[in-house]
Amino acid sequence: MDDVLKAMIAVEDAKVSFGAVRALDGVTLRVMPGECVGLVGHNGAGKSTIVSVIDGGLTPHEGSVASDGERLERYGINAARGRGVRCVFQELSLCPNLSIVENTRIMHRHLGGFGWRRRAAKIIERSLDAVFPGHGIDSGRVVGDLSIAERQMVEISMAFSDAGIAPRLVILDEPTSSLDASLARQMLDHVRRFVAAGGSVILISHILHEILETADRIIVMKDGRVVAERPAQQFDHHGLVKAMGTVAKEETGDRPPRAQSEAALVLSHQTAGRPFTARKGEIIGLAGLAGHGQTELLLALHAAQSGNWLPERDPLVTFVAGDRRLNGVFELWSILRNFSIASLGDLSRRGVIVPDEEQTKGNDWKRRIEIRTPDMANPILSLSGGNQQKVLFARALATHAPVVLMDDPMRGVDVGTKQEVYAIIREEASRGRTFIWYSTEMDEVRLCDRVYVFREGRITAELAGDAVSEANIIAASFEGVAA
Amino acid sequence: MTSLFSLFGKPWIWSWLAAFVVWFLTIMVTFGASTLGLSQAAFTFAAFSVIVGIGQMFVITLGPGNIDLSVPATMTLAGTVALKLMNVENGMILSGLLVAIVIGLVIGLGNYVLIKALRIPPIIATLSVSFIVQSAAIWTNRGLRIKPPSMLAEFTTSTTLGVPNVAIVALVISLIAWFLLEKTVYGRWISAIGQSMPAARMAGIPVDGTRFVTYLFCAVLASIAGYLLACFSGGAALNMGSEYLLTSIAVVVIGGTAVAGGDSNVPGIWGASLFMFLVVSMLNTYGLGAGIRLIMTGLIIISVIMLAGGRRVGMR
Amino acid sequence: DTSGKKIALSNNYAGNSWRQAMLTSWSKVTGEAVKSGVVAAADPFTTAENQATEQAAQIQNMILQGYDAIVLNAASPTALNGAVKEACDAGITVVSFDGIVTEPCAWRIAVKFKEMGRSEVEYLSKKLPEGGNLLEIRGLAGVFVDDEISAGIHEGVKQFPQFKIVGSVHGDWAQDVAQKAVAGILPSLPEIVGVVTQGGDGYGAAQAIAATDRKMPIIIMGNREDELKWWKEQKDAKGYETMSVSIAPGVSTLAFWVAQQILDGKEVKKDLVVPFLRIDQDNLETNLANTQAGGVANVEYTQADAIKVIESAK
Amino acid sequence: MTFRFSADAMRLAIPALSLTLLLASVFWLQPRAMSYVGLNLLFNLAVPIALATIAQMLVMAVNDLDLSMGTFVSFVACVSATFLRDAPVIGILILSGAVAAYAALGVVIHLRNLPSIVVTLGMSFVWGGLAVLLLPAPGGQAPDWVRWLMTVKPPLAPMAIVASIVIAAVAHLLVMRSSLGVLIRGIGGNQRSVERAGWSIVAARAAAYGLAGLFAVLAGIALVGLTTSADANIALRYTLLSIAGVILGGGEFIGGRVSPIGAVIGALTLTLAGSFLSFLRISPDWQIGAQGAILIIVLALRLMLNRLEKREKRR
Ligand SMILES: Nc1ncnc2c1ncn2[C@@H]1O[C@H](COP(=O)(O)OP(=O)(O)OP(=O)(O)O)[C@@H](O)[C@H]1O
Ligand SMILES: Nc1ncnc2c1ncn2[C@@H]1O[C@H](COP(=O)(O)OP(=O)(O)OP(=O)(O)O)[C@@H](O)[C@H]1O
Ligand SMILES: [Mg+2]
Ligand SMILES: [Mg+2]
Repeated sequence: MDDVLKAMIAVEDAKVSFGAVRALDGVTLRVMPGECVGLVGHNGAGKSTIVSVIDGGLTPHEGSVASDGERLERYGINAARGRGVRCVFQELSLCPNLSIVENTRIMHRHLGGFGWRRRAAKIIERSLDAVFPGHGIDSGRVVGDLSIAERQMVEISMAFSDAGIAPRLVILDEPTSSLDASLARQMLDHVRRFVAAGGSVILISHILHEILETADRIIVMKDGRVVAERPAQQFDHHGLVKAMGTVAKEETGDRPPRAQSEAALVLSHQTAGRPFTARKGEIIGLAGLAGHGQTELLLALHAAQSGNWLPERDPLVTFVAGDRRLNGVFELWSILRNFSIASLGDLSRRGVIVPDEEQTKGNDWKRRIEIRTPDMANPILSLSGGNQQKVLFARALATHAPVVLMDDPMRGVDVGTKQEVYAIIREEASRGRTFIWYSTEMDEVRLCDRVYVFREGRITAELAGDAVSEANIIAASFEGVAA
Repeated sequence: MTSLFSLFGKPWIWSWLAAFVVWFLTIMVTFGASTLGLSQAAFTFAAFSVIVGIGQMFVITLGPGNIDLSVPATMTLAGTVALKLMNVENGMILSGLLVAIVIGLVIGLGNYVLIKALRIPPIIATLSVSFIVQSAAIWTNRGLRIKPPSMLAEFTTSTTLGVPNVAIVALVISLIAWFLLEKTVYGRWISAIGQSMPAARMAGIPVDGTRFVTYLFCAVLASIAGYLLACFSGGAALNMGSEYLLTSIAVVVIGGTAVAGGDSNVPGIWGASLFMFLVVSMLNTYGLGAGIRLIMTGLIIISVIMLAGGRRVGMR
Repeated sequence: DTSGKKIALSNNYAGNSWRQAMLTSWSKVTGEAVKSGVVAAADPFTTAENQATEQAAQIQNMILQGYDAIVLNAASPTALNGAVKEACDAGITVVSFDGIVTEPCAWRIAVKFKEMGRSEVEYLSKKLPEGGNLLEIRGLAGVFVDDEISAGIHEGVKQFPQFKIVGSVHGDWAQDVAQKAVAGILPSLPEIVGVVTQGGDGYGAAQAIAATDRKMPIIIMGNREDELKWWKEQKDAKGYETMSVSIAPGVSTLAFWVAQQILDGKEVKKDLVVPFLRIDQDNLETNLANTQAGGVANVEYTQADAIKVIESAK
Repeated sequence: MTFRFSADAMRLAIPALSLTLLLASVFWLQPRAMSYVGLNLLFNLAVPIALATIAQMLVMAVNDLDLSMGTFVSFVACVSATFLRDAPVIGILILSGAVAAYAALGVVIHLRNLPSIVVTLGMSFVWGGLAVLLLPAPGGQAPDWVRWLMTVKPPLAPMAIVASIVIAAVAHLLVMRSSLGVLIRGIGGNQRSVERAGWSIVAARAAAYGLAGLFAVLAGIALVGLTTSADANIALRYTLLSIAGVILGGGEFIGGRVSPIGAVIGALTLTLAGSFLSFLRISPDWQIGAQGAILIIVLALRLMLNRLEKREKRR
């Protein structure tokens, strides 16, 4: 109880769901003054969600937030900021059309009044100098003109800047994803200084050594729950990974060793790094840290193989989207129409759709991939996320395109369904289909015959057969990163 | 009961309901004596709005920002050139129609070339094209009103079994449009593009080809409407299409087609076209002035969008 | 001597046959005047859109271009006053016609639009002494000419109270719009004996009425060739009688000569009146024969005509 | 530190360059324009257009589009030529009400997530109807102080130039320098992050629309000052002119990338383009088409320069 009184922020038993997705399933978390808490967990574990709860952007459906021993009833963004809570979000959250100074103005609501520009410039420059000495960023520049790394530096400095209300808790959600090693070092050093001066930090990162050496205490999340919480010294790299549940899981689906090299080449592509090739019947994995060029390669492969002007009778590639909202579902349509859109060529005669064939094929796949709906005519949005994803799978598999591109397609798909889909993929591959599969999940990558590892937009390694292992992939992903 | 309820879920029902109410209010002035006359007139004039409205609907279905402002100029040019070419000879009727269609194709091509090659927003691209087309219409015959061939004039102004011939033409075009939208691959494609262009690309739809064909289709429908209207009103005038700029957009919006794209419906266009004609007739019948008429039109458009829309992220 | 003078025509709209005829007359008459050295130049300018703001800019450009006189068909009787004043201040002669301006420094060649409207009702009172119901077709809402003619018509109805206006629609001076508006209101109207119009809309009304089984009322026409032709057909078939009245597009040439006379140093009154061009049952054929197919009945003026008009105003 | 063009400076350089080019060719065609009176004549009708362009720009800054600008300015002109002269108090009340209506539109569009294009299309009928009710026939008269303001002859530079500079300066201060301006542009740039910083988006959008209404009101008053009287259709063209002006001035439809100085330059360019065309003495038949051609040419130029800018950035 003592802890609660002293805690800079204390979240009790927070529950948050987005529709059917339980993003947080009763999370209790405390951050003390003068402490850096490391937060780790697999993709979709709920890390960003708990961040939103702490920074006031999201009100938990159950549970409470307390600060300095006082339970906060009407906790919102402004209350959080008033208490000195600052956040660096996972995705870029500066206004690209504004200058750095103007962004500073947006971030600090109370900075107004005559001469704010001068003051804002001073504030952000002081902070930039403190966090990244020798940064060389002119505060008058427009954010859109900055490189990704510079933007991230500005965002981090923005969070540590002091415009009247001093920052007391700074939340860093994957802050180093675009920084090189020396800049990351500078930032982590600043975190230590900030903590030493009595501030609190929550540090989220998939780069485990950063967490291990910077955090005082490490919290491991899995599926919306906290599964482990210990002082940092009690963890080592292996222990952390184990706690995250990645290794502990049993070997899913043994990959029968297959000789592939003699199969016909179906696709090749020149990239910045090693050349990319795909053979008939192969399952090819694209691995590496998220956002290092895997999706771009898939988009490029798709663009190179599909026409924009004329309909193609026999497309070579088909695509399973991972970002359902952006380039997956057609929200106004029924499940059936969402399913059939990519294979209309086969379901029509002279451009006229044959409804019976569409219906039959739809029901066929509904059964085959177990889309849980009473009627394929229901709107697509009536399905749970996982089921929507199954429809996208069915859409791609129902075409006769020999190559299937998959852009991290298992987001939000539950374990049972995953196993079903894995089985289908293996079966289709054995019939000669090629799968090119970007995944952020190690289990899935290990299902592949061959894996390309990406770093900073280029292919840095190619692993095949038994070399496809977690250790090798991680090693290749971090190649060139000084620890 | 449930079928009645589901009827109210249809986006087009509101325009039909509104048209019916206005129709009823208008015929009640003469205690029903004007029923036949008013209905015939309504279907006759709605026909033109329906034809241009369908073209505009296809374009709007393509998604946020897609709109064709060259419709009025296209109507004028097609009408002027076709009538000049036919020169009151019945034998030239088909050639006239063909020329009108070719004009539509050329203008549609121009529109899409500007949109695609210069990346100009459709609203500005089609506006620029419309200025040039308008000049071309002036240049071709300096506004002289040439009469349509007698057979064509006769056809456009008479009725078959009490139904105006132009309404029959519009009905046929509507059926074709409905068939295209509901039954063909092309219809699926434009709807998909309107809902999400990236998703449509990833689903393997030839996005540029589809959009191009749609702009062509809109311009061709506008030119056919211009051809018919010129024959119906006894000659092409240089200001012939100007009315149809706002009308073509308004009937689409009031008809329940989503302005954010992806969702279109043909029956709504009819309801809205009838409504737009009848509301003017009603306000004229009740002796209300132009000012009130305009204000009511505006308020109706806003109310319809408030009733029907507001659920999806709109076009900004 | 005006052989060194330059005259410009500022026109706000080219989108109908009347304006096109006006421009054609202008080119024809001034072309000859330029060739024979009466004036140095007579250039026509039309704005892209029918907007007073654009025309004001156009007039300002003409000031810069150094024209000695501007002949003006104005988009608005008042909204150009600012630009016209500037032209006057720059020593430029401004002659407005058809769409006249109220700025006192400009000359006005006015058509008595009010009288035109009134005369329509007067004509009807002669043809139909016992009176009856009338349908009024108006022009474009918010425009000066529309208001004037309509006021004249209402004045006429007051003068001949046996008539009653039972319906009024806006036809925007366009056949197709008039046709649509008339067709919409017609079913709800009682029997009508006459249609009073503003020009450019009579044929549309006739088409709309012909589509019903009503008896054809007397439709006042507006001198368009298609109207006259229809009238002729009806006249030959069943002795249909009406009259047609409008302002002749050639009035632009009168304005040109007036401007030339002013530049020549003649004393000219600021307000001149031109008669509207009226076609009656007996001179229908001659007028029709003189009218270009698809055009408007027209009169072009000579320098002598202009001098006569100027003299008679004194 | 090396000097380098920021995107903002580039955005401004392109329109300024095209204005200079156009002005040079106008001077060449018509040397008389190169004088105090000449400049005033060339540019004074650009003043209301510039104000309307700023209004449109404010709406575009929050990623919306106003299709009722022209009818609204016409309506304001009608009010100014009638009430504002005869009963100033009522006139001011009506105009304040109109500005409030604009702010309310912003709120409704945001709260109900409506497409701004359709709502403002509807409003264009409403404003047009009100204008026709107010002035069924052209007429009214500009208040004397407005007339004085628009015909004043300041020393050194003509009114049109001084007014353009003042408008550009005020709008620049408001949109580019003030906190409110930053907030409004921030919404266009990244609404989510502005929201996360604790701002009320609804209030900011209402402010953007309200300010747009205010500038549009000023445009109407300025217009009446130049024309001396009003009619219901007087400014219909301003809708498209204002959009084109913003685009020409380097603004963009989305992303909150706008430039007030550029917008004023854009308005001046459009006005000058009209004069240029009339000095060229194009055949009357093609005078309308030439306007379309000029729009296309200028936008094509913009695309070319954008490409250059991108290449510059990649280096
Ligand atoms: N706005 C939202 N709507 C619906 N579902 C959401 C939303 N935001 C998050 N989720 C879901 O909530 C779960 C937790 O997401 P969260 O972003 O917290 O994960 P995370 O731990 O930050 O993952 P990552 O490491 O990939 O950033 C995920 O399943 C995600 O899909
Ligand atoms: N808005 C809705 N309208 C109609 N039916 C719905 C809606 N939301 C969910 N359902 C239905 O309720 C059922 C259960 O949905 P739920 O999202 O819990 O799926 P689930 O069993 O958890 O599957 P998944 O593994 O995909 O998450 C499904 O059949 C779904 O179609
Ligand atoms: Mg579920
Ligand atoms: Mg996250």
